[in-house]
Amino acid sequence: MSRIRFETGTKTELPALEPLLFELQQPGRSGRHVRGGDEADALIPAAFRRTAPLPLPELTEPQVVRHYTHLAQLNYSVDAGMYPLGSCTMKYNPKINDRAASLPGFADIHPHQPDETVQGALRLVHELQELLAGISGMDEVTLQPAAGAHAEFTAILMFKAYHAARGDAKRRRVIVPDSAHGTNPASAAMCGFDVTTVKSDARGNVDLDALTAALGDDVVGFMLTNPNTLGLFEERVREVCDAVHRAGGLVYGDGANLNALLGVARPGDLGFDCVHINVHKTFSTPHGAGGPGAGPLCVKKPLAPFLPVPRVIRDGSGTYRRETMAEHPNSIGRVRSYVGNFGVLVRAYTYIRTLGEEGLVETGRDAILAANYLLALVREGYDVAYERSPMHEFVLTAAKQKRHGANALDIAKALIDEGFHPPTVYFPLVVPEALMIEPTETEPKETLDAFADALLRIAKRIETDPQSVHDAPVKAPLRRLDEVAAARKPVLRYRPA
Amino acid sequence: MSRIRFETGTKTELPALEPLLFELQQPGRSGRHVRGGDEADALIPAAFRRTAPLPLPELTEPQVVRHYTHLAQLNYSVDAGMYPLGSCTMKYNPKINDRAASLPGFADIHPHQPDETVQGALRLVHELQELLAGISGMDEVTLQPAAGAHAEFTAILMFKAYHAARGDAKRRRVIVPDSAHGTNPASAAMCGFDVTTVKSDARGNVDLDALTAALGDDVVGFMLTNPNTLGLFEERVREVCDAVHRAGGLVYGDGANLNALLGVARPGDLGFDCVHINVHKTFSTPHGAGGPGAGPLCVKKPLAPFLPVPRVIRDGSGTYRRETMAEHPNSIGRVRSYVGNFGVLVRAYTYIRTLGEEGLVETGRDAILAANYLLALVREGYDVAYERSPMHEFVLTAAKQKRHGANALDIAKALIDEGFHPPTVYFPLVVPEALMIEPTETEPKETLDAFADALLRIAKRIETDPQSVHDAPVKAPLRRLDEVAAARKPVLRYRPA
Amino acid sequence: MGQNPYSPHTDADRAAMLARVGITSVDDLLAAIPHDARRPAMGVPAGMSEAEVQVHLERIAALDRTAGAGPFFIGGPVQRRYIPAAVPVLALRGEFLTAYTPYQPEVSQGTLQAIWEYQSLLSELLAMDVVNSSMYDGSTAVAEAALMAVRLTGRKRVVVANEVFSQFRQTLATYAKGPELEIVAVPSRELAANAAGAACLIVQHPDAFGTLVDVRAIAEAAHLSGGLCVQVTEPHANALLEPPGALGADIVVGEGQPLGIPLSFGGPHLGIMGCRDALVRQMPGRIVGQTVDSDGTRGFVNTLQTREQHIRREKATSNICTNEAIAAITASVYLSLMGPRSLRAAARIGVARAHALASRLAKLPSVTIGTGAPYFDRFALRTPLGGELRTALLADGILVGEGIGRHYADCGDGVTIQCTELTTDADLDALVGAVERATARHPVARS
Amino acid sequence: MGQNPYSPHTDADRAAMLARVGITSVDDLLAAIPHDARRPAMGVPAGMSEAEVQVHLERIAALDRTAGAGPFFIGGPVQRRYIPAAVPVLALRGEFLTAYTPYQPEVSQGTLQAIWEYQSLLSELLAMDVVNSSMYDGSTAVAEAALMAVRLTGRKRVVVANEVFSQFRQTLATYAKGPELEIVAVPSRELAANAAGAACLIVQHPDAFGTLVDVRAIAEAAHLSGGLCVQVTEPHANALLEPPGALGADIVVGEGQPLGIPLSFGGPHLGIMGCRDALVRQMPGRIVGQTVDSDGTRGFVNTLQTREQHIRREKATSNICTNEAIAAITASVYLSLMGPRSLRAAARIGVARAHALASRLAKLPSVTIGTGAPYFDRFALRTPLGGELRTALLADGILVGEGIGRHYADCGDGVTIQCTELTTDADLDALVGAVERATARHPVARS
Ligand SMILES: Cc1ncc(COP(=O)(O)O)c(C=O)c1O
Ligand SMILES: Cc1ncc(COP(=O)(O)O)c(C=O)c1O
Repeated sequence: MSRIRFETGTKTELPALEPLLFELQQPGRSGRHVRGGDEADALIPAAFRRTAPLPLPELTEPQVVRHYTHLAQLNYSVDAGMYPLGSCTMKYNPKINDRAASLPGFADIHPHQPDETVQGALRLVHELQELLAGISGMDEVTLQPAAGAHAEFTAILMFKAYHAARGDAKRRRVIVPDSAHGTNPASAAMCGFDVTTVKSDARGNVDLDALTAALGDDVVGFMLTNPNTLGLFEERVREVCDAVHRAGGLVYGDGANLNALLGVARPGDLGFDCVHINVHKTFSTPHGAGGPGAGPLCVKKPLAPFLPVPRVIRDGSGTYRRETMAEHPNSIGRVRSYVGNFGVLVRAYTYIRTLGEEGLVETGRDAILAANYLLALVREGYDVAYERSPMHEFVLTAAKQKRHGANALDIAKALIDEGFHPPTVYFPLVVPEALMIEPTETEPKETLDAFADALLRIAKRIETDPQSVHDAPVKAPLRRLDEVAAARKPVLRYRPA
Repeated sequence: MSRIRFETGTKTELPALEPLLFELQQPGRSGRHVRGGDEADALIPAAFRRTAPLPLPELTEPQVVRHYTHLAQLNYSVDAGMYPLGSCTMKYNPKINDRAASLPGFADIHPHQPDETVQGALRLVHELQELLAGISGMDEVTLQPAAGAHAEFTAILMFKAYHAARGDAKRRRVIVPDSAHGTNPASAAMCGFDVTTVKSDARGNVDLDALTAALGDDVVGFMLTNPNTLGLFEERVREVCDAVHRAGGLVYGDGANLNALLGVARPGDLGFDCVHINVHKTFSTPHGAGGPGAGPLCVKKPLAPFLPVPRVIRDGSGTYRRETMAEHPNSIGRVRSYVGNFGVLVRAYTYIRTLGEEGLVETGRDAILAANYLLALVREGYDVAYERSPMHEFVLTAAKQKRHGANALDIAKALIDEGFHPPTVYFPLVVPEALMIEPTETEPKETLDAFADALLRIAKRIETDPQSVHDAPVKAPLRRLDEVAAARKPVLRYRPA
Repeated sequence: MGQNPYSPHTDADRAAMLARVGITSVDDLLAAIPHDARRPAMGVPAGMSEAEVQVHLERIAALDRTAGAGPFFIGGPVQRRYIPAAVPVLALRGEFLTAYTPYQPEVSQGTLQAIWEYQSLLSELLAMDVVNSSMYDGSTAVAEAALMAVRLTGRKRVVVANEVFSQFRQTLATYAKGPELEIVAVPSRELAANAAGAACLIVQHPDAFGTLVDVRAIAEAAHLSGGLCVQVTEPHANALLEPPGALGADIVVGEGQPLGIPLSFGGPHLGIMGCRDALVRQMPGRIVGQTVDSDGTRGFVNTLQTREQHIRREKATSNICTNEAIAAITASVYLSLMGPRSLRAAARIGVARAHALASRLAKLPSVTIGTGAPYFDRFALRTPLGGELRTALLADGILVGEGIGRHYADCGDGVTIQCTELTTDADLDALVGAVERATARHPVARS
Repeated sequence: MGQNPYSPHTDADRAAMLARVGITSVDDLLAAIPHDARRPAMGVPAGMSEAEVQVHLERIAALDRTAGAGPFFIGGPVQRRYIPAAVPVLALRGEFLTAYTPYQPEVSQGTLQAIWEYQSLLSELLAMDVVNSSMYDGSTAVAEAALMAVRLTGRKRVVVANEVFSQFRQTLATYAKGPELEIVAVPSRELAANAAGAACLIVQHPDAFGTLVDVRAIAEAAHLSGGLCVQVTEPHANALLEPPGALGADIVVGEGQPLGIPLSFGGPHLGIMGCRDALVRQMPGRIVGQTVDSDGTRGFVNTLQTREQHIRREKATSNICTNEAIAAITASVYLSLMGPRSLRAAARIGVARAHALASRLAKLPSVTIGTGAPYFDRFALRTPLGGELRTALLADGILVGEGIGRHYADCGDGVTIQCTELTTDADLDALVGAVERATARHPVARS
């Protein structure tokens, strides 16, 4: 990352790290990536032709290359450093995964090709379904959802179909804990359901009494993250699931934290009816600056008839096929085009096959050990939200620091100056001034030590000179940004001055 | 580029931008890129087995990725900014060239494969030979030399063979102008010849009288760069060549500056007997932080029998073949393994076919225009070494600035702080305090303007506050380095403390 | 252990860490896990070396017939187009690819500026006020557009054209099950007549069969009845055709894959979604906005986040969190490299090839092309073989689009033929020859 | 104009630039060029778009049979080995690939540290004091080593083993023509006996046929007679075999391509060259050294430059300027990823496969393997077909090494068989079967 400008001589409207494409461009410039087809214009009736200007920037390839080279260098990334965002599992993204996804046999096949021409891709999809069933302890798997939230939506819609198929139309409520990720209630709402929130107890578990009180015959189901967003294993998970089941509801497993459970315990063995997997967390696929991910949904048998189509199956002769509504009349239908974020799934498959059973076991345990170790190092400087051994991540509260006049955001920004990406802050909502830290299993011990030192140094600074962290970051490409101004008068695109 | 550290928690022996691989490593760490083969140890007789330790660093892939990501960001590169090194033609390196070179049909073929299995590669080589013959105005071409200097050596050895074949054994001297690149005399010396240097005249040309005086029947040949290293077209090039030829010598063309001649004039039409081409300059192949390049050598008919083997030819049936000494008994032999730096040659071929005849013509003219334009902008601040219109590059002298107490090196370092890579300095040797500037045709006008502004700003600063540039650079990853200490007590590798 | 090749921990590291935690085994941390659920067998085969896994995957990949391996006329939402060499080199740099959502803008300006530029580029291309930073794919963008229209109008009836890509319509149908919307499917030409009471009319132009559609009339009808016009578009068409913003569309959606993103068997791709300024607070998805830092330097941040799930939870405009950011960055790199010139050329070549091909095919006996209406770069090819033509052509190594009858109601049968700038003359020759042979063999055709 | 797609200049730019220069045409700047030589026709075909050129090159490349397309036993100096996926991703980053020689160390620390680390890694691998930052390839490294020995000893006689790779020997012979050295070629076993008066003895271990050679004895003989020992090595062998520095070699050279660099039909590759500390001032090529900047921060610079042409001109140790820096960086990335474990594994698998294969082949009638001496990961395969076996196997789609008789004096005839970690069981089966068939067909073999 850099504050050093590579000078291009471009005038910018405001002082800037890097000009905009629109500032770099000049009419008349262009490369020659594609040319020809001039005869086409006459083939398009005048009434349809574009009359609006097409003010795309006109640039040469050298300019474009420099622009994105400069922009890239302004980013923090896993490839460059520790990225301990809680709930995000920013582990290392192996390069072999990317190479596998770019093999022509995977990257250059069209989803409309007939099954007989894509047997390799279908085989990979099918094998991955089986691997994920084994890892999650579930019976059947769809790889369609594009992300965790998409899987939540898919599952809750399947819950709806499941109840409907039983002739049970009165269920309109989905219950979520107060520590739940925002996607959980949002997904429930997208399925047309009301959301009831139940609080956590003093140990960071779901408050079983509150849950029991909330349950009833209008409940579709309960969405539970385990380990939850506090990094804590739900101590009475079976009782929780049983309670929901007794009320006729289904239990959704939010698998965002599956990294902690690899080889440790399977959601399918704990009482969940289904669980999603964020392969962009647990299975090392790159987050892509926000996406894509993939959110395979693993379900128990009773839910299987409702899985979305197309479903990839292997027939008796060993041939792979995509089956549609015709073969699966109870399916909720398609939740997107095609079989899933295939390029991401290839990466996840590659990772799972590389690690193998024992590697996955080691992963879960190392992730847990790293979090507990880091917590042991930093607890002398910070208050811990819940006094329990965490799984793969833990949540500190900067309540103590707040009293000195520095909050979680200040600590985050001060970490930037120490050479680290900050952890997740202000989530989960149940913890005031939350700092949610997930080191993952791929950070070396000395890096964990250095991160802890940095956090402790910051805690010390706050005790003696709380103001100093308000100025942070000073070593990043930019100082703190004015988010209020951005939202008050949104500038959401370039418009020529 | 950056002074911002990504913290890894690694201890370094000295304060450092980035730890060494050897500091990052820890015994017992490792990836699993390849495994197995344990049965091999028993197959190697004990007397041959390695007993020396093998202290290669033990690292995980994540650590390696971060290390090189950090290192990369410490570099200035053409992908990031203007790189106006005179004599180096740091034009943009198109990405399509790299992709072409990595096509499996080019990257995954072995040089020992039989001709019939590499007809594509041989066709490309043969076509490139013909293209370069046409571009240079020569008759035959070898693509073997790995770089310009290698081509010089190849050619001078061919000169030797040529004279020997004529039974003329007395020729032992190669003449070079005082402005010649260091490789020219060095290449002559490697061929066992003495070197005579002739001075340049007041217009920056070869001093024809001095040359004539130096010529004689012991002269192997004359090595001439045109445009020369002052960026000037040799005004009496034909007379120069004629004089050498009259003395029975041959004229070597150093084609490092061919970019200026594209579509402007061909060495083969000017009197040269051969010319090399630095495809890593003229034909846009990346310099690779120092290499590889490729130095095709284009020759006139009389020199053809002496070209190195293997030679790639196309037979009557349209089949391509590599011919060896058996077919070319007068060849000087092999100057390296195989047909050349093929991966580099694929890039050059791609570039030439992309630009086409008209694109090459435009290139030469744009390169010349850019240099003249830039010179026009900066001349108010600097003295020009020779008062003539340059071709594609020009040489300033910081003599004036020197009187204020700042030298060419100071100016170079001050340019770094302005966001530019410095030009070549202290070359050619005939110009005191030389600043040799080659903008190339791929820098936009606004970048040329900004570069000129920066140079002029520095000139102003030197007039008023010459000391200020002694501190430069202050914005680069490092301040000035102690080169004297490096040479006095060389530390050429890691040794554990 | 040493089973996970990406783990840095030596046994000594682990021992030191355990000691610091004050335990002797990770098991000591797992007391909360039900006994019978501990240490499950997962049934995953033993791990491999990288070299082994590479060989394994190469073998699986070799079972697929790549698009580039022979004549290829499949298209629709996902198109085989030329991807400039610089696109992956730049967009897939580790600094972009391995970053998270830019929650910390000071160290994420690369991502944020690139995505803001994506929003800007797409806004220009579509002549729309604002474009968000991506949806999962074209199909979910269509579905979310319908939900957005429902929120904006308070109506629960959505009218969609039959000629919208079948995957998009089917996804819409699934999403409609949540809020229990009424989805009415009609031919494009009947959309306007069905505007009454509709939250939106969803029209695709060019439609699934390449046909050009009069969007203006449909938008007017929607607006007259107080509804919105949602236009499904595809990127390259906008280089030559009047863009959605100029046709009266209120919301524009589409599949962005043709903008430099590999086919990848259908994903990850790029859901494009844009709307008029006035509607932006109901738009789903992340949006990047411009601002300044405390030194006054320009910078970018995620903005209008009160629409999003992490702030508004069940009241959010959508549940979307992880999106397709790297695809948006890829599309930006693609568009900045192509510029208006190469983009137009790519679009034009597809159009020109499609028309050249269609006119050759039309000369064959018992072959019908399209509907007679003007079309863009693909068309419906109807023969007596119907959708079965696909199988016949596959035997000749030629891939053509999906059978129409199977996927589209009231559109007849046949196959869709897509041309792009990668369609070659040899491909055209191959297809014309093969269609001639296939129809000649067919009894109905011969009679 | 707009003919060069990488040129940023619009006609308006050009006009403004011309005006500033004070001319109306670039021709005004070209007065010095002889009239009849101006504006030559070059015969280059018209330019193409990137999409066109890509298709054009794909077609040419498709004419080649790739190494990965079937059983492959070619090797020698250039070896088909597994390249970890991270190698090109890191080494070919634009910041490395498009930088020049690090003349300005303040803005080139990425290159300089990476190359210094290369020097260090290779020094460790070879147990040599110092390794330079690269030569063109293995062959020129051998030739330059001989020249270096000549400079160091003042002798003009160079003795080289017949079993040194033929390309290396032939290049040496060419280079010897400059200073008119006497090159004496003898079998390895006779090197020691020919030490008298020699500047150096050049031995390869393992040799061209994989045979292990007693380098110690040869080095001793060289030293006794006041000459130097030059060992030709190959990278992977050093993971298992005693390295040159421990065997008494004074100069070590070799081809570095197996360290993560693609085959690329023979180049660009990597010339490895190292020597003892005492000899470094006669070593050719660039060398990076460690130092500090004015703040005391560690940094790296090109050093000992007084050996080089740009300073010493005709007195330089070599004419080399542009070298193979990116290949050296690639090798560093490769070695740091592989580490000692994977490097040893790769070497071991080659050895194990070669021996497994040899013992199967040896069971065939009329097949001879090697010389009886121990060998590493390749061996000479001799049959009654001699070098012609190569052609016979090609018909079965199997590629094996060059015919020995054609390239090596006094080594008999046959072909060389190389195994690496990419050689599969199926490859072994294919070769054994094909050799059996080929020899059975052959009249001499049958008799
Ligand atoms: C606990 C939890 N649930 C759900 C999600 C949503 O997953 P996605 O971003 O893949 O949609 C996340 C993502 O951050 C999460 O942390
Ligand atoms: C004028 C001149 N001649 C020769 C050379 C040597 O070429 P190479 O570095 O390709 O060996 C150079 C390289 O800088 C040069 O500028």
